Amino acid sequence: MADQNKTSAKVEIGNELLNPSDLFETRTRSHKIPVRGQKDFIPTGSDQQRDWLQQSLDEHWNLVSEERVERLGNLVKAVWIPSDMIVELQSPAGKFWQTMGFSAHGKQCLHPEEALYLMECGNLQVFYQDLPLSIQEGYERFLYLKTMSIQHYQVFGHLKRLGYVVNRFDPSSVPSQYERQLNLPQSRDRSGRLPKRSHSPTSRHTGTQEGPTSKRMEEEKDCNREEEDKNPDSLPDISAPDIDEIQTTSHVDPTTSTEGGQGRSWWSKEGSPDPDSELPGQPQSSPRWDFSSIPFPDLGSRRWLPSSLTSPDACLLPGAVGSVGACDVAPWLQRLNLREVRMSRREWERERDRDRYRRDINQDREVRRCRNWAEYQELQERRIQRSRRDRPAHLWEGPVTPLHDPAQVTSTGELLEKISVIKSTRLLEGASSLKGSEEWRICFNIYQPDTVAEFKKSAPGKPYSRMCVCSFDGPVPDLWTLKLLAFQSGDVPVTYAVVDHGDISFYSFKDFQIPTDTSF
Amino acid sequence: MSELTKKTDEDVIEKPLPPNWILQHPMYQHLMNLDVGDSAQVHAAFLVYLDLAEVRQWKEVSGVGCSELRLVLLEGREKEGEPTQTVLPLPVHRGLCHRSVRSVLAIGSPMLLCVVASDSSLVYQRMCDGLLTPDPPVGIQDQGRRQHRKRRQQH
Amino acid sequence: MDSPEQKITKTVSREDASKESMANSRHVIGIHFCGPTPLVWRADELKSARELGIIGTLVGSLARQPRQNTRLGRPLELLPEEGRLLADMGRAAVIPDSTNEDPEVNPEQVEQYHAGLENSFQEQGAMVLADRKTTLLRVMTEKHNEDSGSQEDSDGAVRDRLEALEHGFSFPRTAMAVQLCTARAGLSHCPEVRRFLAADWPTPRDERSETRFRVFRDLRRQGFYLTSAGKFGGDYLVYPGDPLRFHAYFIVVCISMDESMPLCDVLAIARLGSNVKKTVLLCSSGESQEDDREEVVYTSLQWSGMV
Amino acid sequence: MMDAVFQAPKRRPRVYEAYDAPFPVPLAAVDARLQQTIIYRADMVNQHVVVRDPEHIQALYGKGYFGKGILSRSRPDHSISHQWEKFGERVLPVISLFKYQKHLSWARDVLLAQGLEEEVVNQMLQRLCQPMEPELREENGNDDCPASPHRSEETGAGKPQDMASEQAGTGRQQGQASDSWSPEDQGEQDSQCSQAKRPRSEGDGRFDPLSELYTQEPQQIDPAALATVRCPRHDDWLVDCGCRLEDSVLETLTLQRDRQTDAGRQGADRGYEYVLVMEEEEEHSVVKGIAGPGMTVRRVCRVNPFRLLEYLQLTLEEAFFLVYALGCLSVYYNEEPLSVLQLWEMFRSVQPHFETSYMAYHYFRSRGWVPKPGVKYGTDLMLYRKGPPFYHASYSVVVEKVDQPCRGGALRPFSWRSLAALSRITGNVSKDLMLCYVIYPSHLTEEQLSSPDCLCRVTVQEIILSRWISSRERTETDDI
Repeated sequence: MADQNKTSAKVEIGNELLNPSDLFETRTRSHKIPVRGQKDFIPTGSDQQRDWLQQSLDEHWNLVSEERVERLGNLVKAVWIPSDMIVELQSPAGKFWQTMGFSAHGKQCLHPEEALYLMECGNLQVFYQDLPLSIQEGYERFLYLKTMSIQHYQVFGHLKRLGYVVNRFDPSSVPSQYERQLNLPQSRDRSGRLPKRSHSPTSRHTGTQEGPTSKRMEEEKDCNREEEDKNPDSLPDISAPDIDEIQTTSHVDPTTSTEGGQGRSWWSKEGSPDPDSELPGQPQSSPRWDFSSIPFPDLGSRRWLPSSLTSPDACLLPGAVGSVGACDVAPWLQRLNLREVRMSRREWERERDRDRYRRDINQDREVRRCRNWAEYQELQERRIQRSRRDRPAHLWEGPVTPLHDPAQVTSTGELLEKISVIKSTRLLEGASSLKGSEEWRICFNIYQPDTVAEFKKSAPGKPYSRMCVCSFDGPVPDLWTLKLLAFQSGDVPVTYAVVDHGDISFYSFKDFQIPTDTSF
Repeated sequence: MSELTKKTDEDVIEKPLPPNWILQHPMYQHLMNLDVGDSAQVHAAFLVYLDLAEVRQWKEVSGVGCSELRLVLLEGREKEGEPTQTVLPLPVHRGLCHRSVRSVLAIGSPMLLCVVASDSSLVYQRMCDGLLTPDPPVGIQDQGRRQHRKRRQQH
Repeated sequence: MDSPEQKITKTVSREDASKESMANSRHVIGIHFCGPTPLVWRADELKSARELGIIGTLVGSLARQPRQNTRLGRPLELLPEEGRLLADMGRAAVIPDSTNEDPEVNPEQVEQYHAGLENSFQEQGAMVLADRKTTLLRVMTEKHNEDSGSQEDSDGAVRDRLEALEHGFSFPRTAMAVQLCTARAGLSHCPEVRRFLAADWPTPRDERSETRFRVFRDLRRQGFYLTSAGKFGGDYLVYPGDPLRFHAYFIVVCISMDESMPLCDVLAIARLGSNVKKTVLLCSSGESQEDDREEVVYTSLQWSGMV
Repeated sequence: MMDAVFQAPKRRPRVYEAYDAPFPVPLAAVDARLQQTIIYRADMVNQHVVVRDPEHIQALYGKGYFGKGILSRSRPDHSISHQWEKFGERVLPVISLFKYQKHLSWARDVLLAQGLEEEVVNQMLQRLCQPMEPELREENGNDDCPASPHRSEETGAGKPQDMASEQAGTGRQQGQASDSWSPEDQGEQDSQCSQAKRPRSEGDGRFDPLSELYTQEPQQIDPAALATVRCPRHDDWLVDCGCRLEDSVLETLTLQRDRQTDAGRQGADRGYEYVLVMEEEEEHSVVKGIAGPGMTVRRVCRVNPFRLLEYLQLTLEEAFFLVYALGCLSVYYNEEPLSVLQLWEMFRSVQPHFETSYMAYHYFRSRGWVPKPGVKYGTDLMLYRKGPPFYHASYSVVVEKVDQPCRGGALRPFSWRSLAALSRITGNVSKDLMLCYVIYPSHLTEEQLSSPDCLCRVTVQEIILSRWISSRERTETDDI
């Protein structure tokens, strides 16, 4: 404590430049952050409060005035190239290279925000015109763009300090909605750039979605040969034949097609040019419609049915249906599972609860008295007449009438359906036609801290989230913006980082559809 | 209206209801007679009156007109012998500007703002002139909050 | 109910007044804009600002432990109102950006830098050596005391060892400590130059920022400390003393006298206030009187307890 | 996942009533036959919709939780006093003399306002407010009701409100209880009441399946005491979040209440309301000076001359839903029932942006949720599963209107500041903040908007707004 005070006293005068002996003394300085004590509620002006405050302030100033001092050997040297807005490394990169930086023209480079962050961490010394830049100069020189302002950097730094992997977002890296919908084998256009790791179980389990397509195009643009020297196992496998990625897709395709319903099965059949169907172990190309999944009317309880149903009497049929021929039941019956359904007590109770409010037409005595279709229709007509008579004129005789007639007893589910005249929509609906915006853009992809160990810049995978940086005094995104950015982000959620004079809050606006509650 | 429907109307409402006592209530009449020309606000004020006088058992609750704001205000004492408080009842869809608040505060401070939702839900908010130091944190409330926060963090 | 609070205000003001007089003797605070954001970089200037009751927000990584967010370091970001108040008080000056002028490489400066580096290397080497010697001496002395051998023997041994140390000592360049400066070093820091550099405070004078500034100035004059309260849905958090030691009392909402607030918003912020046990203050700047002495009008919103 | 996760609604730890039905219309069910189609009635009173018929009130609130009792916190169950005592065989509410006199003066004002002579008024009231002895009742019979309805009818002028209501109930009253007020008869009459008519009784096995499990419930809790208790589970006042008290706290706050009060209350549903007035006995006035517990306070049974009947007030959205979606409500304006279009037009003129807020309301109702006003939380709606007695509200909803290009928001111009406040308070009570955008197609004309048929032209976009906490350490810096 005592010698710390001494140091800070020295710092206070002069221009904050440390002399050699100051530098020497820093070897013994503490690396602990003092814990802040409990706050008080009312200032009493007591000596004790004054002392506590003074102590807190001393501690605070010690901490804040401390200058960064590093061993020269621990510093990576770099040069600021303003014309390209990049920082080029002059000495080999450190551990940070796993998650930051890119290669361009055979050089290791950093984006300005990355460089500034590493400067703040005491890992990097950036030179400009042969002189080292102070942190302040870093702020002033690196952060003047509208797309990388101090607010952006504050969000970047905040997330980096928490251990997140943060990199710039490139809209072209997101697979289009169409691509996602069709689940096309991705990165066909990037032939040969598929990393070998797609054979590993992790990639299989994470699915094709986050495969090579979400790999950032920017790397492609900025660098021709990335990371040759650093990460041999992420070397792009140029010689890898197409078969690699075909295998990945064939592993995944069956699952996605069952999940997505029949919508996808046409694809493999239609597009026979590719070798998919020839692969061993792959089910033969499926027919256009999967009939086994189409439900049939339940005839199971009518075991005693004759093998053929005769044509029903015309009077039993609803008006519009003409004569119906005899129907051979046998082939249908064969397909039926005639085992009795065994329900657990719980299931049975659930079933009963569900049935409680369901209308059983057979319980209706008047209906049961009807001997044929015509009589039933007559009854319905009578009922409608009856209820019309009871209906108050002011509700039913205007141009607009209620959606439901309480005299028509119905089930809750039917009633809800009847009054559900307002449809809901999804965030991505119609979003593809929206034009981009100057004001709103996604800035960063972020990956969770616990994925750092496996993180590879060449195959970053699907981000945990994407960040849009906003100013607290600026506007709140309207629905248009939400749609636009959701569309740009594809299947990764967008988080809005709101900067209030150095204080950052994060908000997410997630698409939602409230489920219909029919469990009455 | 046809005879038929008249008949069914009668069927629907079997017996005549007693008259609406709200409209008969002397306080309601009084508030109406203050003539501020805003029946929705008067209705809100009357609902607040009922809550104060009948449910919360306030004493000496009365209505006063505020010609400046063209609103009806209420005055009353929470308990006997306590100072009179001014209450500003407002339907929820209205806005409120600081100047109006100051006008009411000029009549009496502290005042209560009572926001009246369209189903007669009431939310009271105390307002007063100047800087009012908050109550120091009390142990029990603080604890509840802490525990709650801990639980949320676990999720 | 008002009396304790008034008392506080007074004590705070008195303390502040004494500090302010102390601060008067100090130099002017340099404010550097990074885009639209006012920043203060030098530790002594941060301190001067705080002595004037200007808190700001630290936004940089902390030098001592950069990879955490609980305690941050320089620079200090100021609210526009904080900067403007400092400027109005004549205690701050806007330092122009040096990035626009992109001079050629200055060989003289570069040479100076390398010379300094070399000098530092030599001195550090010497200091490390001296440090090693001291350590050696101490260890040997201790050892000697334990062994209680003959004085001369040990003196000789010490001499030998020291010589050996000096002879074999080499200070690798990689072990040298270098400073990564936080603040820009180039500019002269004497107050005269700063005053000369002072420019008008670039504030958009719309009604809202004007109200915000007046409220800020008035509360600061009353001895309160203010920080931004966006997270609490307000403009400022107001502390009765230094925020390092005290909880905030108020959430300030700045609003013009005739702006209509939706009642839902009023109830929301008031409810939040009661949740965090703070009073919500509606603040408006009152009619500007003929003598331009504006006054700020405060209305406290507090939990009614009537549910 | 791109979508917000649906959080299972949180069931209240204890439920004190049985679920009746989602809507107040006959629904296909086992007992559908028992339900009778009924068109409820409401009146426009000062731009508000008020339901006055006690049966209608119970049905509308009980099936779908529509509206709020104007004298109650939510369920319309106001009674004139918290204190009930036995009087003879009945249990009656106890009120102070001061309060009684207040009611008396209201009755007087009403009669005077109708142009009656002061003397006549005094006579009428004196007769009406005679004290009654429990043991005298059977002998006196009808004389217990001194202000005979016939009599006031003879005057030709209006009647104070309660006499009128007596008259309304005459058919039943005279037929069944003409010659006696005996408690037995009272009980019998009660049991004859249709179930729908009776308010759902807590603790009554017929209505509350849990009553056997929690036999010590219900207990009357002093609302004033409740107001000071914070919920241990939510960052909220207990009364707001709707949780019940923990048992230990409950006991200290409980005012023991006679279990029979329900019977007493029901008997008063129609006709006269009898109250016990706390009066100091005149004979003892000499010893009045001796204050304290020695002083005798007598309970005198009297008729309440001006009864504040509980009414149900519906939000305009609720009322319009009952009319337009369910077809089960008639709203009267100046004694004339309004058509759907008239109502739409009127509500649009009375409440700014009614059409948008109605669309949102209708949408959530049609998804089977129960929306209630969210004014306490600074929002437009709170969404409950089934109803407030069963579940905590799941969502706090802000309704916003957008035009087809989805630019801007018209109803509540949000700033990050106001959003931060809303997000915080909804988070503090463990609810989700939902933004409900009602999207108007660009070609929607004012003419189309003038009919509720435009509902099918709009779409609804729901958004869940949540605060993302980047790490644990952030939360610590939160509370400054």
